[in-house]
Amino acid sequence: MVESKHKWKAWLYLAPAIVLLLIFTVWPIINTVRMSLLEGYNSMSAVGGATYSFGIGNFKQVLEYNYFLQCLGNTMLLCVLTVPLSTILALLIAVCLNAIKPLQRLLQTIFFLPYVTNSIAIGMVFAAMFNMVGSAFGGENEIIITAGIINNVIEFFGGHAVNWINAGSSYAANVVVMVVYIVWNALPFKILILLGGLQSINRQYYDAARVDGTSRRRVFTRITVPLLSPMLAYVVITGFIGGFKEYSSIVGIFGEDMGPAGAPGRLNTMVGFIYDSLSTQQGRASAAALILFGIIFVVTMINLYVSKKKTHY
Amino acid sequence: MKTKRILITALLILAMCLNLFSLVSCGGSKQPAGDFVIPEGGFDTTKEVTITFYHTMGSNLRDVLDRYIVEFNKLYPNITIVHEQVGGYDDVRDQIKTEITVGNQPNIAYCYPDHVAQYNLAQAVTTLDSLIESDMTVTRADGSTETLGLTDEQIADFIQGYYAEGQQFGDGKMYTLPLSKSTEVLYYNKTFFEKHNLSVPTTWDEMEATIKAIKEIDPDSIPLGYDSEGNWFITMCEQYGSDYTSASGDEHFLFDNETNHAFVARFREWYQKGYVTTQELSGGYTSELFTKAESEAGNSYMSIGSSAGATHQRPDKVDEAYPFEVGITTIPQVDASNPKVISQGPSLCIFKKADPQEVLASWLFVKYLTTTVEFQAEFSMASGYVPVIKSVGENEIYKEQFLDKADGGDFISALSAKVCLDQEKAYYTSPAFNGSSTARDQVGLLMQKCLSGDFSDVEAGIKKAFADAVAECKYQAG
Amino acid sequence: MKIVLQNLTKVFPSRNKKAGEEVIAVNDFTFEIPDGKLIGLLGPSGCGKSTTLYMISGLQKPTGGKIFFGDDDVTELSAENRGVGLVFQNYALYPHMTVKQNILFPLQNLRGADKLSKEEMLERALYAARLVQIDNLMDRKPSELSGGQQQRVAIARALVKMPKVLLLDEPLSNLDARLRLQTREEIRRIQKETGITTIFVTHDQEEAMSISDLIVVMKLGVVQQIGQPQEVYDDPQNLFVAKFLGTPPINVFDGKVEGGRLYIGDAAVLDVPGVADQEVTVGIRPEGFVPDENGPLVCRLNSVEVMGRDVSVVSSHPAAQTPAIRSIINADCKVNSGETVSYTLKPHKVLLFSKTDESRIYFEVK
Amino acid sequence: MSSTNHVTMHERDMRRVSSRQTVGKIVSKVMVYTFLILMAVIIIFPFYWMLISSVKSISEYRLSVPTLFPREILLSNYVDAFQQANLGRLFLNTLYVGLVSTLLSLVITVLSAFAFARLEFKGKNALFAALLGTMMIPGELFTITNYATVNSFGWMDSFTVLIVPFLVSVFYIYLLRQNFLQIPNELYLAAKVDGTSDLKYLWKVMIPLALPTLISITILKMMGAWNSYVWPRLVANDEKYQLITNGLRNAFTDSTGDVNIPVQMAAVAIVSFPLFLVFIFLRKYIMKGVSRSGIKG
Repeated sequence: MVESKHKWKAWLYLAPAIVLLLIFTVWPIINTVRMSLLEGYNSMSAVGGATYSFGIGNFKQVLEYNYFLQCLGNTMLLCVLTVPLSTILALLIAVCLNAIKPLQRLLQTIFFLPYVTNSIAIGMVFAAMFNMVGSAFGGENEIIITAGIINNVIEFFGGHAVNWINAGSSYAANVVVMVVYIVWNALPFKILILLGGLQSINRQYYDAARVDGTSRRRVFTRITVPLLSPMLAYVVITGFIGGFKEYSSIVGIFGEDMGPAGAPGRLNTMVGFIYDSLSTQQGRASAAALILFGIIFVVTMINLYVSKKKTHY
Repeated sequence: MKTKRILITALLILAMCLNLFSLVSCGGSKQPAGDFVIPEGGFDTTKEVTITFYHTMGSNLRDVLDRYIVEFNKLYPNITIVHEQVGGYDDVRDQIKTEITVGNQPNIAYCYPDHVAQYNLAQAVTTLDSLIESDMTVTRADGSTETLGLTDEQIADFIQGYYAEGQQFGDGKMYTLPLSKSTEVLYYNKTFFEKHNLSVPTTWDEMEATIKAIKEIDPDSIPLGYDSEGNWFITMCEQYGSDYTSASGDEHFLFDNETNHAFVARFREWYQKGYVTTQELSGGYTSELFTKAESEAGNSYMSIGSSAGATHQRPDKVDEAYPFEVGITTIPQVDASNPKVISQGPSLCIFKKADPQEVLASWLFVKYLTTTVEFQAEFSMASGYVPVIKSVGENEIYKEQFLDKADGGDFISALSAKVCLDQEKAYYTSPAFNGSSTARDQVGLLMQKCLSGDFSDVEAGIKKAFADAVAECKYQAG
Repeated sequence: MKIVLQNLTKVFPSRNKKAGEEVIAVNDFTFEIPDGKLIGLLGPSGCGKSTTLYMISGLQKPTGGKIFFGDDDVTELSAENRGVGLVFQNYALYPHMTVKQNILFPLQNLRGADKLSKEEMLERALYAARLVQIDNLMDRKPSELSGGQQQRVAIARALVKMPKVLLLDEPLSNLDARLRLQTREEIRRIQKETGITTIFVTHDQEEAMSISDLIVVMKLGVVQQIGQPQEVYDDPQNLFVAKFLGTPPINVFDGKVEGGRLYIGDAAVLDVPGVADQEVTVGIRPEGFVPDENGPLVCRLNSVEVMGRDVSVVSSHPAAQTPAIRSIINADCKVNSGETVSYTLKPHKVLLFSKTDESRIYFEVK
Repeated sequence: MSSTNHVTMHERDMRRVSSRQTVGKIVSKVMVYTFLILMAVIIIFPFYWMLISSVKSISEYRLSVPTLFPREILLSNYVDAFQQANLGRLFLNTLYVGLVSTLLSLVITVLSAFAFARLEFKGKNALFAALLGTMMIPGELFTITNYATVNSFGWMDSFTVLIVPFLVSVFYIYLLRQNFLQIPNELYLAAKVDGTSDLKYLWKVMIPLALPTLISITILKMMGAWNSYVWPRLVANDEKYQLITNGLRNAFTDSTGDVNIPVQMAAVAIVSFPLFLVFIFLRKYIMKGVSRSGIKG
């Protein structure tokens, strides 16, 4: 490796990164820990001269909040549903894309579109697709003026309009909409990574498999997936990290109330919980953020351990 | 040897963090405590001063503001006004709160009482009493003079309900001056009402009768659309005289009481029967339901919404004519003789600053905007909001070209302004304290939950919803 | 099972569309591979030997001609269904599977009538592993094995499903010299033991000649000659085949035939009855030189390399096409050190080729 | 090996196998294409809906039964979008911020990745894991603290505040380091032997080899600048420094808070188009960059 004489040069190359990281990453973390330990810290009152005692009051308040488990539950549910679903879909799409020649470039571009669209538009479009206009949905005096595009399609095929995200909609319907939205957003990056991974697999393994008379399904399960496993592990791990921080997608569909009319906060997530208290209770928001960091850290460690065992070579 | 070097660098980093820690943790410079003291020399017209103004004005309103800044600069050339549209009202609030933590908040800002209550935690807002009472004179560039403070006529000219809004922070001090106001009015399909000779309801009982009549005529309509659930709940509390919130005392959130349970249950029934809907519950704008053609399902014949949104409550012209004429009146009351109507719309607050000249310059500009009849007239006509001073009513441009032309079609904003001016005694203001904006949000959500929730036992459901709302308010207020 | 190639052709469109000329990788290759034989496909790189191999395996589709396994026309049949064993040049062992899993993998694909039970599969795998002597490495991962060991696993994997034909693509090119000899012998032994029709591709002529029953020499997609190694070595049909086979390579001279006698330079070196007078190219095998003071062929002596059993004499001659002429003479007949060395030639080691089309010119050897 | 009856049964097999195989091939091709086309439609529909909404008039957009094909095309929406949010100005700001921050961060990323790849010290992996850990913390917490820091530095309302805080992205250093690790060490030692300096070696050998990854990092970084919203709005409200998403958010709301969605959609389409072009041209590199970085976990 590098002789020790060059050691200080290496540190020199690292210097700009270290300095910037210290100021804009390490220090905010320290400050977050500081705020989380100041019981009831509120930045406005602090300016007004209020003083705070050190303690774990904030953490207690976060854990005792009656909707805390609901926020955690929602976050977990969304992660457990969207990460595997988007990974499997991305894998299937990547494999199919890799197997065709004509139209490959066009389809590849289409699948990357969500990545370049601004998140505002996406929220707007999905709302238009699922939103219903009318009154007393579900009741016998129900009046439906606009059922939303998805319901128009369902009715076209003879089904009955479903109340997806409006007043009186079921939790399951809300979750379905969120899963569709999150998966739709998560696909492009995952397809990109997996397609890249597929193309770096040596063609000869597939030739060998063909000569061995392997069926298409077994080629997929016994060769493609195992050889892609490092990429898959990476996509799943980053998927979970991103999934735990899900917030803007729920705001995109349900707005700041994080739930359909009449059931506010029903789909609130951990980051949503942090945001709620960020404007008034910075101490509590910091405590919640550190709790979330702890959870993500544990889940990622589990993921790393599992993937270490499962990933081949 | 290697580990030694790593240790040194680690210590170095830690040291750096500590001093940063001390610098920032005290949260920027302390705000000057206590009320504003006017320096002896008064406003120094020779010294250049720049003041920043955060608002939510769209491009059309910014043009009006710019024109009047030019006029203002003719009087005070040494004051430069920099103004920015930060976004919506909540964006202005959040931006200012973050800026207060480091002490570089703007000079003047659009605000609601709830916002000022939060700024007061940091004692960041200048109280205006000393400025209002000051009888110092200021000589302007064109040689004319004006008293620094507000003369008695100017104070009397303010619409009392709007002026009082600046004082309900629990200490009787004056924190804001109203800039332009709106309220909630009842829009109704005048053509339809006359055709079926329905009488326009003035009380909630009459409203129920009218709704039932309309339902018979057009069964698949939603007779009434009430835009904001929060306003509806708070207005009903005021009309019934039941408790909502209080700025002082240790118990702030008082809206969990029988009277409120009762009217919420009643309106739930209306909602379930398809008599009424709100913006959130309908999934769209109630004004859209109102402007829908009769033939379409789900149209409304009455819509309670902001007086400023009058133009949205008017149907698009169909081959050069409006399909129906829109009537506007005061919203239904519990007791018509003692009307209570909400007062909304932005006020202006002035933030404490180290340099008193900045505060004085800000005061002069705020005074200019709120007391200059021409500005109030033009701003109201452009924004659909209502002027805050009565004398605008006599101003000939505003009167002849606007109020007198009020009609249910092209000049609908004028009609809405007339209704607002006629009901000036009816305005109420809610107490403002740290947590009052949470209360406003929570009662809105409470209304949605009670109207649309599928409760097996309605009464228990409503009771629990109220309890949860109070608990949430207490938790959020911290 | 015999394999029949009928006018097999393969044309690759050239890389850049604009240029338009295509590359004819295999040109009208007809050959019947007898059952149970070990065939060496031999030729310089780019001569179409690997392409032929892949066409037989089904991984490449021929542009013309037919392939028969026994009497069945398999030209259109895809690789999956041909039941062929193929060993790749760099083995293509599945990196994430142990040796045992690699070998079992083809067996697990068998469907229908050929489906095997777990025990049968294991037993067959063990048989194949013992055959190539790697039964002690079953639980290792390919990355933990040496080149030779990986090579043998690849062979075991190809053999385990008892394919109709075994194809090897330059099996020895990645091995070091000593291992190459040893593995060559093992391929021979395994082929003999299993009796599977085997075709292997190599550019190393020594390797092909040493173990093949038949060799096929190819050049630019065209078959030059097919035959038993010794026969092709002794009786090359053209200059290319002669030059290609044999180490050290054949020595080539410009010569002419006049009146039944062959002249190199102006010395008459050999009687060649029955050959018309013409300019010829003369090929003399290194072992065709016999040192003799008054031998007809006189060359300038450069150096002498002692190799134990025999001696390699490096000399040069103005008429030679290559700067150095290498002859192998057995150690006990001395070469007098001096300026020149003169040889007499063993008639059956002298080969004549026509100057025009390099085809072989025969003459009776008394 | 091949007894006689085996052969005849064999022949029947062969014919049946070859017919089933061709049918199998066609069926699988059809299935692959239908699956891909179906997924493509699902992915592109919101994008299509955004485009047709951007050319509809407000009244048509608010029809109770939405029209799949706009009745009348209002290209004026695009003109309004451009003027109302003065996209030209915002576009230049975003481009400037995007380019400068990408270039600077590339320099820092390359140097850090090089150091990390070459440097050997005890706590290296632990430090690296800790840095990766920072990716797990929700960004919102950093915002309030960083706001105080940049204010104390006096960077408010400037391009510096939009660029400097996000120059270091640990993820890209990780991506590039993986790529550098694949370059054999002997190359480095050989270069050292014939006296090439670190920087020359970096420039001549490592960067060309890691070019695809560098390009994909550049593209991903540019897109980051395009979508960033919370921080720019907080620290750069002055119009001279506003970025695109600020403009998109509130340029189209009138005084009563009613948003003209078609014009907003038009603005989003205008903004997304350059990114789309960048992707099409550099798609090959992004693909290679991502796979070549060999994220072997």
